[in-house]
Amino acid sequence: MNRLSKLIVSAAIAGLMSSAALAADTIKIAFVDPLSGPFAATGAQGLAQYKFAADELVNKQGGVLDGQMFEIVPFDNKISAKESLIQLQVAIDQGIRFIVQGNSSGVANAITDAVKKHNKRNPDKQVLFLNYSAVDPALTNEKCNFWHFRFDANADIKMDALTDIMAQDPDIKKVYLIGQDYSFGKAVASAAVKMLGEKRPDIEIVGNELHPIGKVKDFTPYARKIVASDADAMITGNWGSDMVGLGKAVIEAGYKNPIYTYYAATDGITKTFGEDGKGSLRLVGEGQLNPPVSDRAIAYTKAYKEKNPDLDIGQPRIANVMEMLARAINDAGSATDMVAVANALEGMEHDSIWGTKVKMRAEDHQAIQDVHILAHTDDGVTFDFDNSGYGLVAENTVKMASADIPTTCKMDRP
Amino acid sequence: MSLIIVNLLDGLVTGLLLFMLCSGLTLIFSMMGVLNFAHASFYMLGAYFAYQISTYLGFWVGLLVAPFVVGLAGALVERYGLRRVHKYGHVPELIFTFGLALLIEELVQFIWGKSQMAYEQPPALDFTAFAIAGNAFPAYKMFMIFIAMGIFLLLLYILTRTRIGMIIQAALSYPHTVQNLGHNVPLIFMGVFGVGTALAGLAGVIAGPALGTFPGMAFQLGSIVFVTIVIGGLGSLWGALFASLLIGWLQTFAASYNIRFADIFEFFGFTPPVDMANSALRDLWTLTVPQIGPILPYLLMVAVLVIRPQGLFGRRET
Amino acid sequence: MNAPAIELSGLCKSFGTIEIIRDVNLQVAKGERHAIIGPNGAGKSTLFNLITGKYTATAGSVSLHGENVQNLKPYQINRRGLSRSFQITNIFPKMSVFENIRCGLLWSMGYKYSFWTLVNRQTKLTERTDEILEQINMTSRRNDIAGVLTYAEQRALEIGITIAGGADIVMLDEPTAGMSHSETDYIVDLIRTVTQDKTLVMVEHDMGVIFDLADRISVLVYGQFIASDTPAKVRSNEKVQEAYLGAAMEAEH
Amino acid sequence: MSVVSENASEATQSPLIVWSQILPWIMASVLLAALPFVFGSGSALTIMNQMAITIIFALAYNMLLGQGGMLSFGHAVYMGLGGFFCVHLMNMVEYDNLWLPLPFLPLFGGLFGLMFATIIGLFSTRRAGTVFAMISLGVGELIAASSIIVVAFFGGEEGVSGDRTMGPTALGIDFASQKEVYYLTAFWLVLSALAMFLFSRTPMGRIANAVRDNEERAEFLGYSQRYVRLISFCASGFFCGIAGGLFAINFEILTQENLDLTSSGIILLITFLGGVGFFIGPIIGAIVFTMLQTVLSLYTEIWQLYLGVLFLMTVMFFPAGLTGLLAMHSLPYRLGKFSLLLVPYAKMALPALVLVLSSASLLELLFHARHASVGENEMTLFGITFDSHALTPWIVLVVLLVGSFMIVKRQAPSLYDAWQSANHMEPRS
Repeated sequence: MNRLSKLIVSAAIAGLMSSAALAADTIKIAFVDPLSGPFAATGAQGLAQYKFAADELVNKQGGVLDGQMFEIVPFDNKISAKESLIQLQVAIDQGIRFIVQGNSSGVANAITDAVKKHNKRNPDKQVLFLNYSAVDPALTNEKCNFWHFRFDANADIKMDALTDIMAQDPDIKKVYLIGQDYSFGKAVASAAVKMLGEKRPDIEIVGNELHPIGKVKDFTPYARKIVASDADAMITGNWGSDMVGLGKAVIEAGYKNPIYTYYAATDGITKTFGEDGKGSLRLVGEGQLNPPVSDRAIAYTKAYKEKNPDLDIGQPRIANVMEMLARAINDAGSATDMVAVANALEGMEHDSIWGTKVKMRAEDHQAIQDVHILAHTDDGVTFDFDNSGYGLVAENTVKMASADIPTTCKMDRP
Repeated sequence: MSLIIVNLLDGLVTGLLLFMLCSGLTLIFSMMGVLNFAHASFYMLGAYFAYQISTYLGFWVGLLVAPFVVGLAGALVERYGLRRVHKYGHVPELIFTFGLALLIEELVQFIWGKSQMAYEQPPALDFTAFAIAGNAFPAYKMFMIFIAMGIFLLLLYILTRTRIGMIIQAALSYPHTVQNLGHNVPLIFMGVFGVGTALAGLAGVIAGPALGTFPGMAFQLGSIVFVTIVIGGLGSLWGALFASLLIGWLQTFAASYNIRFADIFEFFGFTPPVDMANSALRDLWTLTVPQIGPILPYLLMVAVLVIRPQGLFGRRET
Repeated sequence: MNAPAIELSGLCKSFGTIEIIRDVNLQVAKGERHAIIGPNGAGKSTLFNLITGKYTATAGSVSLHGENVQNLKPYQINRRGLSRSFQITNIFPKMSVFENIRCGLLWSMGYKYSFWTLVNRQTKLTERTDEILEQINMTSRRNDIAGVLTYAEQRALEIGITIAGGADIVMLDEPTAGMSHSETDYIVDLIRTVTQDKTLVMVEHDMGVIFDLADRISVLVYGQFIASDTPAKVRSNEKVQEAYLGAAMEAEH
Repeated sequence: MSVVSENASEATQSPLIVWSQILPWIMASVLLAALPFVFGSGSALTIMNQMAITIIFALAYNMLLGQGGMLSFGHAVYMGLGGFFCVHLMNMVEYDNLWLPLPFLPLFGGLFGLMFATIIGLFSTRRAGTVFAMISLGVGELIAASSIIVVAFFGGEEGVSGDRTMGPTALGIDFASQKEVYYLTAFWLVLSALAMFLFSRTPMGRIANAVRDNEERAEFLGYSQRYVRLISFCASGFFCGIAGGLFAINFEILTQENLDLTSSGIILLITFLGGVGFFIGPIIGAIVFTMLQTVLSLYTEIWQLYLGVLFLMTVMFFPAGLTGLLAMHSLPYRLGKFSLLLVPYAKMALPALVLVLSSASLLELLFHARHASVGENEMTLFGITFDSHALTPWIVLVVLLVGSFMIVKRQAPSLYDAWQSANHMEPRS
């Protein structure tokens, strides 16, 4: 009997939740990313940027279509594939048709797969997946699908840009590759080997290794090897505490040359590196905050920092996601016909607030844009990170990086 | 050769740090029979408290004060939480500490947020002590070694030269008899738990700047502490020391040398699959030792438990 | 088959450097009620644990019905027809009295590890359990949780569990320890009824109980038997008087 | 109090059908069949499926912890491995023309879980207690770590995904809709739960309890404690594998998180929260936990903090779990004195509710004040929107908190007295 009543109570709550009324005057966008657990900091940063971008770039401009506003609805996926799929289902039930997600390529893979199946099985309730951060190249190559759009440069594009810049530096003779032992770490390493081999066959790869992800407490032994190898530069795809641990250990062990990274800023990382990272730490990525590209960018960033003094614009592309989605909805004339919106997004060329042109390549739904090499420093920093005085300053720029690199994507169009 | 010396030193730092956690855990387990799952959480609290104190009063005050605060927190947890659960038996006690670990992580995030804290080593120690073949050995690591050694000697002194040490030693060997000696057992329990957690806190205070201060730091270290004392033998301080150093060096050396599994397999006469990309065993063939370094302790523990369930130095059946 | 029920030859056991059992030889005939007595620390419980497979001997051998059971596990020895009780009450405190007895029956009634039959459907099992409950006078406590029984009841239950499996050798470790006189009488009667036609080996301190029950008595002092004979002869044995009985009498009165 | 002997009273006679035993199962089945007509939305079905899977997993876990007394810290691997195996089977159905109707898939997951549990159990069940717990932790960590290394089987970080609709269909059911999957899951739930329930009533199940309570005694009754533990362990592995297979069908993807220590820890938490001493304990635990995880997290970011507090409170005050709390009321009910409790409960209900809600609100307020964006001072709690930086809400909440605490404290003795008299048994005549 207890079992019965328990079931009824719980089911009643489930019903409450699913019958949540949906207002027709807003266009809801589901933000599916970690808001609790170890990666919650990154998720919270993304959410704040989305809310700000939706308000500032869309709603204050009068919204889309006949004045419909964007509303960001957060869903905590706890960086778990399973939870993401549950929350995706909840979002779809609430009538949400746009899904944004970025943290973890594993989750992105699960979502893109689920969205594909959902759209096939429920043609009347199709949804779009706007991926703003997951950079696994497969998502726009062998695993590409019509409903997925990527706004960040993928790992291969970033490596292409990075190796372009490195190839121009004659002082680099030995390179050390180290990364986390999973798909992204492996993708970075193999892309680096391949591209350096093409562009600068004379560069010697003095180390190429993977370490278990999130399990190394002390990176000193790795740092010793890197110092002992006499590398002129090192490349790592590490993020989170693996990035901090590795970076600090290497610098502490006496390494002075550049450390090229993908993710080594904000979320306390910039502050933690501080003075130590100056001169060696470099990021490859899109979006140039320093020096500011335009008054509009300055105003936007300033307004954001006023609203969120403890947060940073760590993912500048989020502004592009909002602006481009708004344009696509207007072009399509509908926020419910996903095929039309997707078709409008395909091939769209957009002038970003960050000064670059962003082209959503139609063949694979990969955004092509300028990619920068950004130095961690306190010189010439208008907008710092973590309120530390340190920030990222663009050193080099590769215009429309990898625009000519082919994709293996064979897109199935409805 | 010079790299081996550097590795030995690095491994010593890791091992001694581990020992500071293990010694407290061993004390608690020996006296109270509780495997404190939240031990690493007190280590994390140590780092966060010290960080908070250091932002106002500097590193050195944090170093002195934070372990006491952690120990006090530990004593309170014992007094108002663990003692209540004690009567239900060991499994609920273990599960209590398991829940406590979850709660502490949530509380830390609630208070300090989810980002990495900028907890830094003091400027006075921010220099290179010496360098061996280009590999710098930071002064802070020397400092860590000294502190850990100091704690070890202090523990040794207390355990072998003082009356309270005698009681504790008696409890290590004969856990049931101490109660009969007329000692205030609840007070001793509270004290031991406090001291044990304070040791963990101290480890956190000095490890925070070196290994990072973030909400995941307890989880990262949590189970490895168990593994260490299980390998060493539950209830054995010398076993804890031996296992800590063993694991410190094991992990350091495993990460330092890129031994490929393919070489090992070929040494034993296996031939690599012709079509590597499609072989079901491709992952094994491309594996290197650093990739599996951090899981070696678990492998070691399972092996030890299967062969010698009481651990390397343990006398008691668990 | 005239092999003795239990035969110990040259049995030794040391813990570290301390010898607890030193070259013990003993034969217990089928159907005999044999008591082992001795001062505290003489090694009686150790001897029990050696016979029942809890400890392995350092040297010597243990045979049951002529079969060497050295190095067998307790459960294997039990399956060869030996059952025991413990000095400290050893029952299943969270289960009902009925279930305690039933657990004692499961193996002997051939259920082994089966997970395809439901215990409640086994009429014979239930009947047999109730018979034993009747035998130990605990039918009225049938559905009570064993942990809430009185001490004497728990001891009786333990004897019930011990004999439930129908073992032909029953070993009882101080069955009356810590009991009042009336309780002791109750247990002695119980032992007498339930061990009819069985071989009984018991350790006991209460001399009354021993002289009441035992056919033969062995006296263990410092890990060695100093006498092994009928109660009357043991009582009059000078060595026993000197080494043990006198001291024991003094200590107990 | 914590463990109630399961069939003390019902073992008297054994007619073929005991309605009092069968009725709950029939009712549960009818309820499960009816639920989608009430909660038919995709997310409700997804959550119910998730619940059903967790229930099977938690019941299987409790075969170890509750029935067998073995504390495992790495039990997710058996469910995870069963799930991975099933996804691979699903892909073989899709690409290699393997003929395997989807409804049978969980069985194969179970068999794989059983196989793996047998391998591990052969050495891990040799001892109980801490040694077993630590080996389970070590094995769990090893499998979780190798799941990233051995990409061929585990698919690395992305995991392995499949498509459940590619198998042979019957009666036009291709399992594309959530509802079809729900009924499949519900069928397996009833089947597995029934099987596990009956297992506890077999000689093996009873002796597993005996070994849990007193392994030495069981050994002297002819049972090898090691085999008993091994068989329990294997049976548990089998049902974990079934849960894994259902997971594969529901989510069509398995990733590393299905194996990791967090998942293993969660199932321990669920089982203990529900109550390890009762068969329905894990069921209640799984339902409550899934609701907290999927629903509460929609409303608050600090749901894990509440979960942690709830869990610790349970361990400290109700070690028999939520079910134990309910079971405590069976004595007053049987004594016919339940009515004695109604008034004190009613008096306590409101202040207790206010106490809980106001402390939660204070936490939310604190959290909002600390972590929300500047200018976003507005927050909404229970439909009331207010400024988290103003003094009023703080004062209101503190007053509510202190006030309700005082009332609760004042009511406590009378509740305690009522409880005592409701549980007071008349001396036996």
